[in-house]
Amino acid sequence: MDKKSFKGYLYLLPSIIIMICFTLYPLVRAIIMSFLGNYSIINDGYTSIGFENYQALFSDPDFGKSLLNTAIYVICVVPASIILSLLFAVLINSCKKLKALFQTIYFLPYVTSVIAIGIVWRWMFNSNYGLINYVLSIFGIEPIQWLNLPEYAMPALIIFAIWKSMAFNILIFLAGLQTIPEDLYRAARIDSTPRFRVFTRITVPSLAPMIVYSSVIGMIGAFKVYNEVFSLFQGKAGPANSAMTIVYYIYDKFYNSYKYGVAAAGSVVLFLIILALTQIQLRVTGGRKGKN
Amino acid sequence: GQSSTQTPETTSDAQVTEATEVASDAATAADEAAATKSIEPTEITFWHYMTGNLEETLTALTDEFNSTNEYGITVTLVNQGYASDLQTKLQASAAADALPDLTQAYNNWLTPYLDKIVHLDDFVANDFDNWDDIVEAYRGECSEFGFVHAVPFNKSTYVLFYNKTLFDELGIEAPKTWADVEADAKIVKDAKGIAFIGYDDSTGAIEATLKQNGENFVDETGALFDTDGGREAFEYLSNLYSNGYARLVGEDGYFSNVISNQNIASYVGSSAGVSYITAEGWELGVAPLPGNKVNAANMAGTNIVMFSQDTNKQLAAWEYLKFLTSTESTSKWAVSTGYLPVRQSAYETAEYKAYMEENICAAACYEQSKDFFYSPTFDASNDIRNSVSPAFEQLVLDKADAQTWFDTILSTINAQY
Amino acid sequence: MKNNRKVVNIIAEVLKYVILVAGSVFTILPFIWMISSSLKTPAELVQVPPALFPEVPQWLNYKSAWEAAPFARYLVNTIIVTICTTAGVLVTTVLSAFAFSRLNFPGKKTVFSLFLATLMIPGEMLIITNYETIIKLKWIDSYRAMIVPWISSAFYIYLLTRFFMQVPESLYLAAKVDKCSDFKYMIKIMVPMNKQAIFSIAILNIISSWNAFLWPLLVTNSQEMRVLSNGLVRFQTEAGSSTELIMAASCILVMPIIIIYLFLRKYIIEGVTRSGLKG
Amino acid sequence: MDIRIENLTKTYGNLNAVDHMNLCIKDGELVGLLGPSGCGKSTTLFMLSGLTTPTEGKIYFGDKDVTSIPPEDREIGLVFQNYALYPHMTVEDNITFPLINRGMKKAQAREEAFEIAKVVKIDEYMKRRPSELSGGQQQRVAIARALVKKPQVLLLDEPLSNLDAKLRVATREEIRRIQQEVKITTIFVTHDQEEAMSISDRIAVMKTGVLQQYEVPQTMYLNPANSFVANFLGMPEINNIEIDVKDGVITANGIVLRKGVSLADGHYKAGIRPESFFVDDNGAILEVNNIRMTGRDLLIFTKLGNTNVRVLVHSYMQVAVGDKFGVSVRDGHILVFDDNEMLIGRF
Amino acid sequence: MDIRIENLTKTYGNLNAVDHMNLCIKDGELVGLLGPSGCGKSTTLFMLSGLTTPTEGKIYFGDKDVTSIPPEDREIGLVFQNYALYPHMTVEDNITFPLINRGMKKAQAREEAFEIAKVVKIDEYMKRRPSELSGGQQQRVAIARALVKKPQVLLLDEPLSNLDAKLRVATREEIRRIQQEVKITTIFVTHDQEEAMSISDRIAVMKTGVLQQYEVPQTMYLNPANSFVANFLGMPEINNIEIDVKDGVITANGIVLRKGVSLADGHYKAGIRPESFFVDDNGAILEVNNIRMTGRDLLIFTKLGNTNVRVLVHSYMQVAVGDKFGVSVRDGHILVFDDNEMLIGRF
Ligand SMILES: Nc1ncnc2c1ncn2[C@@H]1O[C@H](COP(=O)(O)OP(=O)(O)OP(=O)(O)O)[C@@H](O)[C@H]1O
Ligand SMILES: Nc1ncnc2c1ncn2[C@@H]1O[C@H](COP(=O)(O)OP(=O)(O)OP(=O)(O)O)[C@@H](O)[C@H]1O
Ligand SMILES: [Mg+2]
Ligand SMILES: [Mg+2]
Repeated sequence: MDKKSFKGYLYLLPSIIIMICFTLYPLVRAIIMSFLGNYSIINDGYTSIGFENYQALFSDPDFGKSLLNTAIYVICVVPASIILSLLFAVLINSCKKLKALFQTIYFLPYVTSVIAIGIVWRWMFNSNYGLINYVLSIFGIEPIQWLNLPEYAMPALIIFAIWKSMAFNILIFLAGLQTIPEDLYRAARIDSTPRFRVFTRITVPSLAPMIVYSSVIGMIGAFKVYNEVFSLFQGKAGPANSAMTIVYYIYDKFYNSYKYGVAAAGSVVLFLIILALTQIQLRVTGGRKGKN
Repeated sequence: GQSSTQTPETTSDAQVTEATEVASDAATAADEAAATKSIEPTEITFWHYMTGNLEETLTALTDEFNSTNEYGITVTLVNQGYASDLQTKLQASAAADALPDLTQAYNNWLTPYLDKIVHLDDFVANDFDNWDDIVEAYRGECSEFGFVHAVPFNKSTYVLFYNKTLFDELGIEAPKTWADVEADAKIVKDAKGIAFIGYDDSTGAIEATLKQNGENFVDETGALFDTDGGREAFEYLSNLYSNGYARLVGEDGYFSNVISNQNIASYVGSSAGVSYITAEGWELGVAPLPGNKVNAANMAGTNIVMFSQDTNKQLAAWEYLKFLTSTESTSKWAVSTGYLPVRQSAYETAEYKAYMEENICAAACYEQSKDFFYSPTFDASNDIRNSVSPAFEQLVLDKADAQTWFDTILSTINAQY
Repeated sequence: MKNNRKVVNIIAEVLKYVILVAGSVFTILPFIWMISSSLKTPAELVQVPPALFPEVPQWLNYKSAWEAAPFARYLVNTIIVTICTTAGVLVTTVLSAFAFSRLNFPGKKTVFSLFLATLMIPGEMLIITNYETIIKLKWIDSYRAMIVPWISSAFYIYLLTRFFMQVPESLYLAAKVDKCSDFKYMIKIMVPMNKQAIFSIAILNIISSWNAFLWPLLVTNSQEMRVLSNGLVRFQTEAGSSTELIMAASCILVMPIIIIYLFLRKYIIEGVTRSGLKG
Repeated sequence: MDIRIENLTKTYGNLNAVDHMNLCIKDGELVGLLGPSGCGKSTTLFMLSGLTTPTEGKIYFGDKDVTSIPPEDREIGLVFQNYALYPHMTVEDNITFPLINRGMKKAQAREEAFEIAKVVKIDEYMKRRPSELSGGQQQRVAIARALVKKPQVLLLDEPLSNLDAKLRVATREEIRRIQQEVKITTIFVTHDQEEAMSISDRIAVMKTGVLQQYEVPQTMYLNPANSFVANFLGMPEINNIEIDVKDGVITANGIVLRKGVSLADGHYKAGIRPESFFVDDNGAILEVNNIRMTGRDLLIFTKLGNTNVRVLVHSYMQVAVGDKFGVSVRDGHILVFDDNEMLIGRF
Repeated sequence: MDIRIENLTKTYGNLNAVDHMNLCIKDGELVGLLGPSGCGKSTTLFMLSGLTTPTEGKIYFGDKDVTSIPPEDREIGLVFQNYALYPHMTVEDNITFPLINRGMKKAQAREEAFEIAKVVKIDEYMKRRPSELSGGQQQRVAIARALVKKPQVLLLDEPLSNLDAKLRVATREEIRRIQQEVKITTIFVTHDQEEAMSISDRIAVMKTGVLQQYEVPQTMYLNPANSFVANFLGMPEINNIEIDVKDGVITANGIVLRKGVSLADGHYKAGIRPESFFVDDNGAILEVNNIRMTGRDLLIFTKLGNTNVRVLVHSYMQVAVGDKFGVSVRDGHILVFDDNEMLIGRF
């Protein structure tokens, strides 16, 4: 096999070229930027080299708040979304006749314009005539000021985000479900396996690669949450910035405050956090990866 | 951030030096223009974010210029999406050295690349029809970086929109002073249980309130309102909110939606937003902002900035700018878009007068045009805007007292330098 | 006891459909809302409480939306960009995923981690640098600029690698014995066996490139090069927006995707078989 | 549990994989299901297990019509032809899986799994994944998984095909033992007739979906219902010859095979098993064309007139190609068939 | 093409799946590879095919060291134990796949595929997917796929395990024919000794990764190198007994089995195949404990002293449980082993 050992790179070549030009190069530039004081992207000027940006970052209470919010967001959204998506994917997959219909319906949110989604969810969360408060009122719960009060901004965002990420996960899981050999289900039926156990012991382990994928990608995506905030709170970070997330912070620093260095430092911090967590995640889940 | 306070001066010094060099180039071009006035046919790109009716009007004006100018200048309009998209694209283009010849821009977009802007002082001095005719506040805004960096274009102001039907019913008039506001608000609150007033732009509200009390908000040295007048202003705001006379827009997004549904009696918003108010079953009234010691009203909207490096193009672009800011063009623009004319003389044209007759909003704007002020732009100004608004919201939600208002806003601002 | 089980099964079945239908309603609500809003008058849009359906459908909204911008031209551009990008993505993704899942080469793990790492930086940070690159390449205002940077995605590569790793090793071995080159194995075995996953990637990419907004706006300057999503902003200003027109335009924007989705889905799913492998 | 199959049919497209099958299996019996590849054996088992819905017909377990009862409620054990092990579980988990499904405690399940694993000799592999096992080891895991739950009905689809002869015998004996101990009604698909013969209470032979004969093994061997069964059973294969009967004398290509039979004169098809011949110097004299050693026997290829015939003799007989030797057919070992290939008599 | 295996070893963890194996196969020979389940047969084939890299040792095809040559360059045909058919391709595509990979025209490939499909009798299923075939049909597709390319080396891993006896014989004959026609060096893993015996030029027997004996079939059967081989070959299994030799007389539990042998006095292990006995009224008198019919033979369970012994007799012998009968052992059929279980003589 030795003589072919570099053949793999031939296959990777197109991707690698694109990646280097359009991801790695800007990434490296961003990392460098983060160490330059008062860097200006316009003329590449800077006044110092060092950790100034990082100091600025960590002394900014807004950044701390955005870190905390993002952490809460990730912890709530990723597992919930995966569990729900898995459930729905399996339910859809088990329908014989209406499968195609459900599959299409559950996919629709993914194609629907972000603006529409934002508007509808704002309506659903509306304190006076929103659907959610209406449902809650059936259970005798007082109307909640989802979008008006800081303490409900994150919960609202999280609910919205779980819903929004489900279409993607369902799509992936449905694709994954098709690769599970029918025989396993046959064997499970013969073994009189209760439905739930079929789910936990056959479906979930067989889908493990997709679940790992979804959780890794979901986590990366959740850490980078920005659009959801933007569309739910109409371009703001929630009442009194209560739903400020890291990328929102970075974006703001970059495009509105022109603090390129600080924004870059924020990105690097974010990058490192995600890197560390995905590594842990892959270690943990990779341990029980079985080959065919 | 505290740590970054030391260094910016060095950069801006450097920028100023460079900018001066560019300025001398421009001066030559302008001198030439005055002397010879020969311009080669050329194409000028103009980036904007105007859409719909605004874009149509702009296109019509530009077509007119393209077909009538004697030099064979063609101006190409390029729509660059939303204002924020244009901002991003300008920033990227500045970095890539690919700026357009002309663009719409807010002053606060420009700080990172001030040195790329063509200085227009000489053009204004040598080849402009009565610069003083331009509304004073606009002129000030267009030269706040120490040189004339832009000419005003789509300008608007903050006015008070109110539910005239409701006012009439309760027998109140549009408030002229803070005291009126408080009095009217009590009546409305007692009668209808709804808030009286709201502000689309909360930082702007603080700034205007201070101005109305004869105080200033901030400049590049820091907050300026640590005075008795300043405290009074916050007392006023604090009272409005804690008494429920004023409210936040919250989930409705824009007060135009709130007033459309008659959930508020009046609000302060941009005159450009009048078309988004749906007055069904009630009548809309527009009034100048109420004042206290003095009257003062925020203005809004962009100016046009020039980046062309080529002398000929600069001359050509200047021809276009002169055209756009002419009395005739600006009144045409104003009439069909609802923006404000940039020239005092435009208010006097028959065309615009007729327009004001039937357009209450324009009339209100005109009425307060002498009271316009603009927000100064400096390194921390964006951060101040961005951090004051959430702080404002938090204060409202906390029903904070005047002292807390004052302290919080002050410390929030000081943290940005 | 068995009867109990039967009852439980029936209840489970019913419950399943109840959940699915409830979920469906919840899921398509935005979609329905989008359509119904596109047919409302401005007054109906802000009405309290909101009505799910307009009293009189305002079909004119569509006309206005369509005429607000040269959408026909935008459509052509969008199609060109979407097709090229998606084709490119599929090619690079299949190639890379295959390399990562079946080939051995030094540094594989490192390269893979690097690919994954590129996903972890917020894209907002990269845009300006990439714009500069496009300017330096003199690609501004061209299809290339809109396509090339997007024809490779670590996101999809990672996904497909996962799927490829699911294919039993024994098929790879069988193919090798059958004198099948790696490349051919990829084309003839891996790709057809993972049709469903590749379809998913295609559809995900079609959607994202169809909806791409900021990048096309940045790298183009002329109306002739703009794409559909750029047309959507025409109904919004700083001071407010014409929601009904935005919604109409959004519908115009997503309809082709839904049609493509339904079409591709039918075509591709039909070909999918479960593997009847021993062991 | 008795099993009764009535008119069972499964159609794929226009192919009847199983064609109006009727069968009764008594409680605790072990039935060997035999037939050529593709004759519908697996399909029959799949229908019995409930995994495949019959196109037509009914299945009764005891008195109960189970035709529309799902597999999980049928209390069956099934060894799949392709094993269908759970690839992500260890051998132990694979085996304990059905037990834990029935709510057995983990510890006890593990114990039982270990017991059964010892029976099929895979106890040392309990912690491995199926992919780390050899083919035969996987198959044994599949057997263990089916046996461990001591089902009411056990369906085995070629469960021993990948085992070596010794293990095969040992395993089938164990299956037989457990089956008899627990009285599990069992259907055992195999392509190995010797296997079927040696452990089955009864044998069912199928051909292209149609049940040909259902009998006690020895009877079926000696008394096949038709030419197909005669041909199918027995290895080396039966010799198919054409015979003429005249005045009670059976001749094949003019060579006399038997005298004094009571059969109408005429031309018939007949079958004689290779081992039905015995060396007899007074018999027909044939020439050795070829010899093949098959373990303990010698298979002699020769010609009866111009019909090729295989004769089986003990391997200690010393013969060489070209030698002549005399043979006769044992009494009652000439199977005579009618035009429809049905057996009409043994002479 | 000659195949030479030198010191071939494959280690999984601390298990030697194949252990320092040495083997030479002559060009065009067919070697049967036998051994208990899990002894390393598949592993050996995988190493020969290049799909598994040996931990140690070398493989030569002809004079060429192919140890590190990838499978696609080895010109081999391989039938996998689990078939490994391409599930998304029709039978036809599966079979033509290797041909088209070598650049053959589609039309011609199809023709050749059809030819070979006819040989293994799957020509009517050409348009089906593997999942629509029975187990045996799938296996035949796998055989067709390996044969169709007429490889230089053919490796078959239990290729007939799911076929019924008749088809099995027919198919193996066809494999043998093609193999001899094209002179393909072939290794044939099977658990069926009769099969191995009947078509192999030589047989290799393995045990837990170690090659035990490599010999011509008949020789191996009659002259096993050790007790393991003796036990492994032959069905029903050989009888393992303990014998005492005193003054040239072999006794087992006091019963005289042979006289006048030249073997040192002592206690030995010995093996006697069930069919090595013959009915001899002058021989030892034994009692029938049990009888089992195995097709054409009767297997009698009896006791030689207190050692259980199986004796095979022709099925026409009339015996019943409890009957007594006399047997002797054929000359040279008592296999005597030393303490290391190696054969020391046949008496
Ligand atoms: N991937 C693996 N990891 C660990 N052990 C393995 C692996 N593959 C095979 N083995 C072990 O190696 C030994 C030899 O396996 P191999 O598949 O060669 O046996 P085999 O002779 O083909 O058996 P069978 O007749 O059952 O197919 C077995 O004990 C098996 O458990
Ligand atoms: N899903 C299917 N679609 C079409 N035909 C099928 C399908 N499954 C099986 N068949 C056909 O039905 C017939 C019976 O198949 P079955 O699997 O029952 O055979 P079998 O007796 O088990 O054979 P084997 O001994 O080879 O396993 C075969 O001819 C097969 O090709
Ligand atoms: Mg079968
Ligand atoms: Mg094997």
